[in-house]
Amino acid sequence: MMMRRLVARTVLSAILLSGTAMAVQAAGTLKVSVDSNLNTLDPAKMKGGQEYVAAYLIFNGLTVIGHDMTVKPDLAERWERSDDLKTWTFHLRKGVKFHNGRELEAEDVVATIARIQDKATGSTARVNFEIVESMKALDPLTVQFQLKSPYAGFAELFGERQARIVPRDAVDTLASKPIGTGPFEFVSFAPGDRIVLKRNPNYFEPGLPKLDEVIVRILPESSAQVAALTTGELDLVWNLPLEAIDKVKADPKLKIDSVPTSTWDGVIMNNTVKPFDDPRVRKAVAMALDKQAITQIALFGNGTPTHSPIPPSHPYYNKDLKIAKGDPAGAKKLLAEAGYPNGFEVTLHTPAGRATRERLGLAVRELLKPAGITVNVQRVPFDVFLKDIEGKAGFYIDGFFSRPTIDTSVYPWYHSRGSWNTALWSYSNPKMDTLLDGARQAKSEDEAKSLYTQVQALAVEDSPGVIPYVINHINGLSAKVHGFHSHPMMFLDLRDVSID
Amino acid sequence: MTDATPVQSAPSRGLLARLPSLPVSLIIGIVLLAPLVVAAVAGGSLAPYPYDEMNIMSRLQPPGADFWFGTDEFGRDVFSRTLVGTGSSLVMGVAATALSLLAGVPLGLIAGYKGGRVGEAIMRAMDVLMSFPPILLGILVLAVTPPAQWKAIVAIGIVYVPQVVRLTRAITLELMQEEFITAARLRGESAAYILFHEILPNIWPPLAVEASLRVVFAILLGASLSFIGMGAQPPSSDWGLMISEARPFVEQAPWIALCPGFALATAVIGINLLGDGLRALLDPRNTGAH
Amino acid sequence: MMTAPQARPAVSPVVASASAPKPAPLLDVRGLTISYGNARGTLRAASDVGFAIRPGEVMGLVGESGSGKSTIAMAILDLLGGGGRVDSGEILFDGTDLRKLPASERRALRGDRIAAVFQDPFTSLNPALTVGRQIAEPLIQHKGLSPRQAAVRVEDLLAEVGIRDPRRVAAAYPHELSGGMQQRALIATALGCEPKLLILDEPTTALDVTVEARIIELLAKLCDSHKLSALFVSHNLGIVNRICQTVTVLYGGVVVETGATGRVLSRPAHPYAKGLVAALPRITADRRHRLPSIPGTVAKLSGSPAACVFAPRCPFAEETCRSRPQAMLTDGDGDGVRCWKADALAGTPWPDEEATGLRRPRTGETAETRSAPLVEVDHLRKIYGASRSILPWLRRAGTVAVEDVSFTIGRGEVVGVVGESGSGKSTIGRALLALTEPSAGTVLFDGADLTQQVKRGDQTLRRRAQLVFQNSAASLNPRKTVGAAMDRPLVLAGRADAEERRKTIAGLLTRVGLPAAYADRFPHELSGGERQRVNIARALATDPDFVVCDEAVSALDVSVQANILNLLAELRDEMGLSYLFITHDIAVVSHIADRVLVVYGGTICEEGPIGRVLRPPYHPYTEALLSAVPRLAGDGPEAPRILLEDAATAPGGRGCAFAARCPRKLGAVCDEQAPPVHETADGHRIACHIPLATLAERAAVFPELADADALPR
Amino acid sequence: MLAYTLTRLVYLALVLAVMSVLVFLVTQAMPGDVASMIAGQFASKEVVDAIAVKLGLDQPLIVQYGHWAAGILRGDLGRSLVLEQPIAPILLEALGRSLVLAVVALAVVAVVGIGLGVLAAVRRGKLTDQLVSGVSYLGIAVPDFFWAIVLVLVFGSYLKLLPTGGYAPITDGFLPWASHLVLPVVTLVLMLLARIARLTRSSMIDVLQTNYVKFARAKGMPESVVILRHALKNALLPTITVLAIDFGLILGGVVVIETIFSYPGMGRLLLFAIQRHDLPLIQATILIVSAAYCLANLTADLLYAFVNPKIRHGMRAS
Repeated sequence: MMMRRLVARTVLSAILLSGTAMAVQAAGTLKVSVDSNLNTLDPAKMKGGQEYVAAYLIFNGLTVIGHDMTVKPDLAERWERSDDLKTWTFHLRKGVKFHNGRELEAEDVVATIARIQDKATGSTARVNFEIVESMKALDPLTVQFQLKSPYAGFAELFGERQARIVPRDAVDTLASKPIGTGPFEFVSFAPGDRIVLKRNPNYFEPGLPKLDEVIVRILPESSAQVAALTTGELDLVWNLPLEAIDKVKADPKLKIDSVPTSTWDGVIMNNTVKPFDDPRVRKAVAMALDKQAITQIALFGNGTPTHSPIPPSHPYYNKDLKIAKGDPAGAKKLLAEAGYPNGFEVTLHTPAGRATRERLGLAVRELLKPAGITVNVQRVPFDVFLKDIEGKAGFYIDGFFSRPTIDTSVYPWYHSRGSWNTALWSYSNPKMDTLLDGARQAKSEDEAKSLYTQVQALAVEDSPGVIPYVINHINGLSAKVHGFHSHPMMFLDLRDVSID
Repeated sequence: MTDATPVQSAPSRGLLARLPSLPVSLIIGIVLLAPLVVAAVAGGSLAPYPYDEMNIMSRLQPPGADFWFGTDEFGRDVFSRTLVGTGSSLVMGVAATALSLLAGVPLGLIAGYKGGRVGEAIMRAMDVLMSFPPILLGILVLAVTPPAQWKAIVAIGIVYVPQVVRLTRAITLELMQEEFITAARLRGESAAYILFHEILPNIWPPLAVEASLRVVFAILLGASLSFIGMGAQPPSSDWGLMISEARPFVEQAPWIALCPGFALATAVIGINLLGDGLRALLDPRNTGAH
Repeated sequence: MMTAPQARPAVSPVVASASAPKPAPLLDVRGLTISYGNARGTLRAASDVGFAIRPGEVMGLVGESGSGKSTIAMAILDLLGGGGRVDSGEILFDGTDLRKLPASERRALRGDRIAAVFQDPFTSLNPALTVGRQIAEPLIQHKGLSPRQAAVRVEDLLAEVGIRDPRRVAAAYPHELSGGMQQRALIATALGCEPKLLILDEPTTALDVTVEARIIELLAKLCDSHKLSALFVSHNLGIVNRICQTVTVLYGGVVVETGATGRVLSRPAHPYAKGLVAALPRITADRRHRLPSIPGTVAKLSGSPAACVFAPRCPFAEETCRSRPQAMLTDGDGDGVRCWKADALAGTPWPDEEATGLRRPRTGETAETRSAPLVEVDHLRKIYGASRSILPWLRRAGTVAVEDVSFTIGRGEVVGVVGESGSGKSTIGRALLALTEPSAGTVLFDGADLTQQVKRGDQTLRRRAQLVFQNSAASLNPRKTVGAAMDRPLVLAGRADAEERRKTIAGLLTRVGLPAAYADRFPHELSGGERQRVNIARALATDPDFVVCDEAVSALDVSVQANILNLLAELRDEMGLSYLFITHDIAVVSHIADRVLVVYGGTICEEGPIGRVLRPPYHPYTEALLSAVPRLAGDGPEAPRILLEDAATAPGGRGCAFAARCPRKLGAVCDEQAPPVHETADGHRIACHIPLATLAERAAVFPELADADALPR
Repeated sequence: MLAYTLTRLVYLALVLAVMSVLVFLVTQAMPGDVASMIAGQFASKEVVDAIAVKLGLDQPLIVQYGHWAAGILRGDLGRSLVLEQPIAPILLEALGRSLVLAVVALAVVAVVGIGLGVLAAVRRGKLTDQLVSGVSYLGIAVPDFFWAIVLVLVFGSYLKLLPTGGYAPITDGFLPWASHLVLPVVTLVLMLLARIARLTRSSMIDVLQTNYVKFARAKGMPESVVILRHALKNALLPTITVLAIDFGLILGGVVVIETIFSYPGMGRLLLFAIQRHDLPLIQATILIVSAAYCLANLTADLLYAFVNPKIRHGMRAS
């Protein structure tokens, strides 16, 4: 009887105090949330931001894109390139060990890249490495690549998310039991629930990481994430939902950390599909869209209007071009010239479950109305979106993460042979091709800057699609968390982080 | 047995004249539903603003003089949206129920009347359908094609076919035992005549009650499907979709969710009461007393 | 002995009567008025009811449905439900007015001092509890026995009510017992706390005749041995005659007559009681005569009666009867009657309709004189629930409903089928109408196989065979008017002219004694008797040759039953109809049938002209059935009753179906071999192992039939 | 009883077999395909084809079905194409979490719902009855997701008393585990309570009007005995059925509630599988969900039969 009462009381107090009780954990444990389930822990196959979070905690690349967006050594402590920009030699850091205790060797790098190149792997990074003619391990700590054509940004490619170096003898179990060289070791993964990671005691950067344990909780509901952050159940909300920013700011126990990125959303018009095959129509759409208003609607102002994937924070950004203010009258005129005096009706597809893109779609619908374009918004499940919409439909909303270099951010979309271009909006202008090819081999920053300035002007003039903004990457965290900096590539860098 | 005071027949008197003796729940139900039906029919013209008109300057406004129930994250008027959404939500319930009745009643009649292999086949098919949990069946149907509201209606309709078939069959079987059916067989009536002239009229009262409950379930299931993105599509102001879209803002702007939530509750309570009232009205045991 | 009409206190001061010093009544009900109320108004169920039951006395409370008899019983138990309430009156039990006691004290009396047994044993026992536990409950509650002590007492009680295997029955669930056993269990429950008063509410109505006889026997024995008083509520005058010392007759919630059973049933004083006694079909009655009947239907009251409640149906009614309520007139013996003309009518019997020229006497024309039989049943066999599943454990041989039955029905002949529930009698009727397909054997109707014709979709022949149902309410579609229900057969018969059909319907309604205007009424607007008339009219609409009457009068009150029986007889005479008359009531059959089949367990035990079947030699089952027929005082001496055991197992197997319950069972031969058929003169056949001569030695159950050749043939 | 159970099991197996074919065909008919899903945005046709070959998606449907069905019969539910893990452990884990939710929620619903229903029936027409009716109306009138949102708002955001999402394994300790269950359970209870209470009430009212209850009263049994021993046991039969079916429903995943509370049960697993177009996972999940649902229905019927002595004994005959 006593016992039963005791238990009852315990349960009651547990329920009432759980908010604070939740915080009782190992001192060095950081609880992070991501907003969507992870499909895989195999870096080569990763496609979503929440997966890259895991990739950067568990793995390393040969190089890494730093917080300043420049390339830095990672597993490779240094590298050389031939003058023709076609032979690249990387020297690996000595004594780096995988989580299973084996030392990293050059053969692992070769195997990793070969695997990415294999079509059956289905890695989205494959196109990046198509440029590789051959590769070989010169010795256990040296690996050399021969390129098909000169490429100045090859080292940056190893900072790409999928190009994480994996142990060549454990590739088959990467998806569920990943082994890397990163600051944290994999402990467990419960799909839909959480990933548990622990400190890698053999991590090659001395004194890092500071945390003992990282728990990545999967919490798709933004309200649940924020509530958990306020109750202390979470220490950090990665990619904080925009609508929660004010609330987190208002809470003295919480703080916001944000950074501009070159991650963008776009209004995609298929240049081969009527009526968007007419540049005047595309131009009219671009004219009618007030980018400032769209940034407000879709991002609640947490982003910056831009012309192309080159962010306004970047030195190459074309400051002389004007951001479109929304001119429905002008758009109407252009439409009339193109043969649509009464406008037209069109279906705009948006991927379901991506809130900003859905808001962008609805904003486009409203802003095009005064220009005489009737837009029907159709939400599509993401798998259907990938299969039937992307690259096929005439009019849809899409978006892309920041790339490590300006070249990788622009070339694939705007060059007529660019990998994304052919499958996105099929834009083709020889002038643009010349500009982009030139920029690839530019010998100086100034030359590159001048070329990219022209690229932006042409992108606005031709409007293969409308890129209204680049997004700020925002994290919400507890005031107890120290040493955290949001990364412009949206990586979750926890090496320096500690918690009270 | 020998009942000397014949009970006045329920259907033989005018509805209006019997108003005082109607079940209270029926009257309350009608009172609750009437404005919703008006909204469903004339929603757009009654709304103070177009349901999809955005206004960035006045987003997330609390309820006030300009916007009676506030605005959402696009600055759209929540009241107007709720009003216009009435049609979508009610149509979803009514159309899906109608569909399940349309498919279920004939199947149930045949299964009950024919019995044997045909009946067995129908019932086993229904068993298979019924072994899917309702929302799962809805999701499955919708997963085959891109979501749209009419597909949600079809999905919900299909989900409820087995229940309608089972009920119809059960009543039919019961009626088949009735002697007036035997009498019809004895005078040489055709199966069609017996089904449609003898059995069907007696099935309607329980079916009407069942249908009113089905409408409730259909509305809620429809809202649930819209909620998980498989029903009505934005910028439609279906209530379930509205509540779903309001989730991220529920703390800053609870009115976006509350307004359609209350509308939904009113509709469901209204129909429930209507069903209860109907049951009381049509139940032969309750002639007179309720 | 009775005085002139004048207002007198309603309750007779029986106790104060000096002429016959009697013990104070155990139960004395005075001025009890009960009404049921709902939103539509009130219905008076009992008005100023008074009666008394002395210690050791069993009083019958009789009346037809709606007379308020059960309501009064429930009021005594304080179990009025459904909006019923006692408006006024006293219920004195052992001198204490129960109505003045708090509810908890009344509850403490229930089951302890006052115990009850209800009509339907099937529903009175809780299906989820063992029988033993249910019997033990009041013992534990009222007598404070421990469950263990109670269990011992339960077995004693079960043994006392004649259950041979008390331990097994105590551990059984209600559905595992037969109806008779269930009713015994209920009686055992009632007896448990040794009550002073038993309330028996139609305790045998739901049971088969042979079971009923045994239960009545048991109750009579128990009341006698335990010196119990009882209130016996029943509609069955014969049963009341058997068990009650006094009887109170109710009509429309009003006591119309009370007195010693023998006197009331042999010399009823009130016109209603006269009619009730007269309308009862009797085996011994001259079946060439119509049954006397009471016209009209039972009245219902909403307030205090303003006139004699029976006046609208009373053939002796005068203007006075309709203008003022009647007072109870009592004499010193406790006899009372609520009719100012009672003395004047003392010698007047209920009017015989033939005498008043309302009905034609039946012509003595015989059916068998005509040509070939209309219906020929040859080795009919019907098995229900047989299953040939692919799953071995689902394969079932099925239940035999009808086992190898052969008989014929001549044109214009009425063949009765008598049997208890489960005897297969209804199945025979349905097979004859092609409503169920025989498992084996053939049914020829007018020389053609009806089943095959219907299967082929040919409905013409079928329309010549119709059915009148037991449940007059269920046999009419509640959503169709009477006219619409009768219109369809005419349409199907190809009668295109709507006006002509309307006339035909009016004619048919008139023929069955209903106003033609009834065509526009809905079934629920009619009384039970009227609905049964509509049923008959509808059956006639197809112009049939043959009608199966399946318990067609069983659900009707006695006064109405007589009406319908008369109508059926008339129709047969006028239209030359043949009937298959299915019933459990051998008295009813004897009144209408030319020939009788006695069925048991799906087989025919005895068959023959009614006059032969009612006289020895009897099949043992027929003999038991006949001996179980209750009789009124004055109908002649009661024969010794043959009481059958409760059926332990369902009939079936190779032997005689009746073997398990047969009081004259010879031995293993009865179980193992099908009985041989003895045939005597006039097509009288008996299927029994006992030699005919031995059977013929038995005394007649109705000796008056044996000598007086009251029956033709 | 045994024969009945056997028959029902055979039916169940047949239903599941038919369903497996259906599920297989329907999933095949889904737009989008797993190979392009794995290949990602703008993969070329060769890449997609290569993946398809690797996964065996190029084989005829009947062969694919055969492999799949044979695997299931061996207890092998296959591998998730997206998660690249065997499905069985993932599914079992999700099923276990759904089971926890189902058991806790139904325990609360059963106790509270039956209690309220009996109370309302006994006090029929009185204030208590109307209160119970009113509360139960509220429960069914407002959709579960609305309740969920309100609960998150009140307990998570304003009061900060309870975690509003996720799941804590029991290994984290009892308190975190229990506290994560509170809100989803309360939502489920609100959703299911009304039906149970109303059903119990109406069947209780029916039973209270039966002859055996009248007879129990005629035996002088106190009202508490009449209600609890005589009436309740019989009145509970339909309630038990509905409870068991609800159990199957929760076990099969309450998609909406699991979504709002980020509860990693069967519902979210299924939604995940559908969104990622992971056919083997979809098929396995649907099959298991349906099997759980069917089993719950079967259990309901068997329980009904077992509690009801009339059916328990009479089963062979029917």
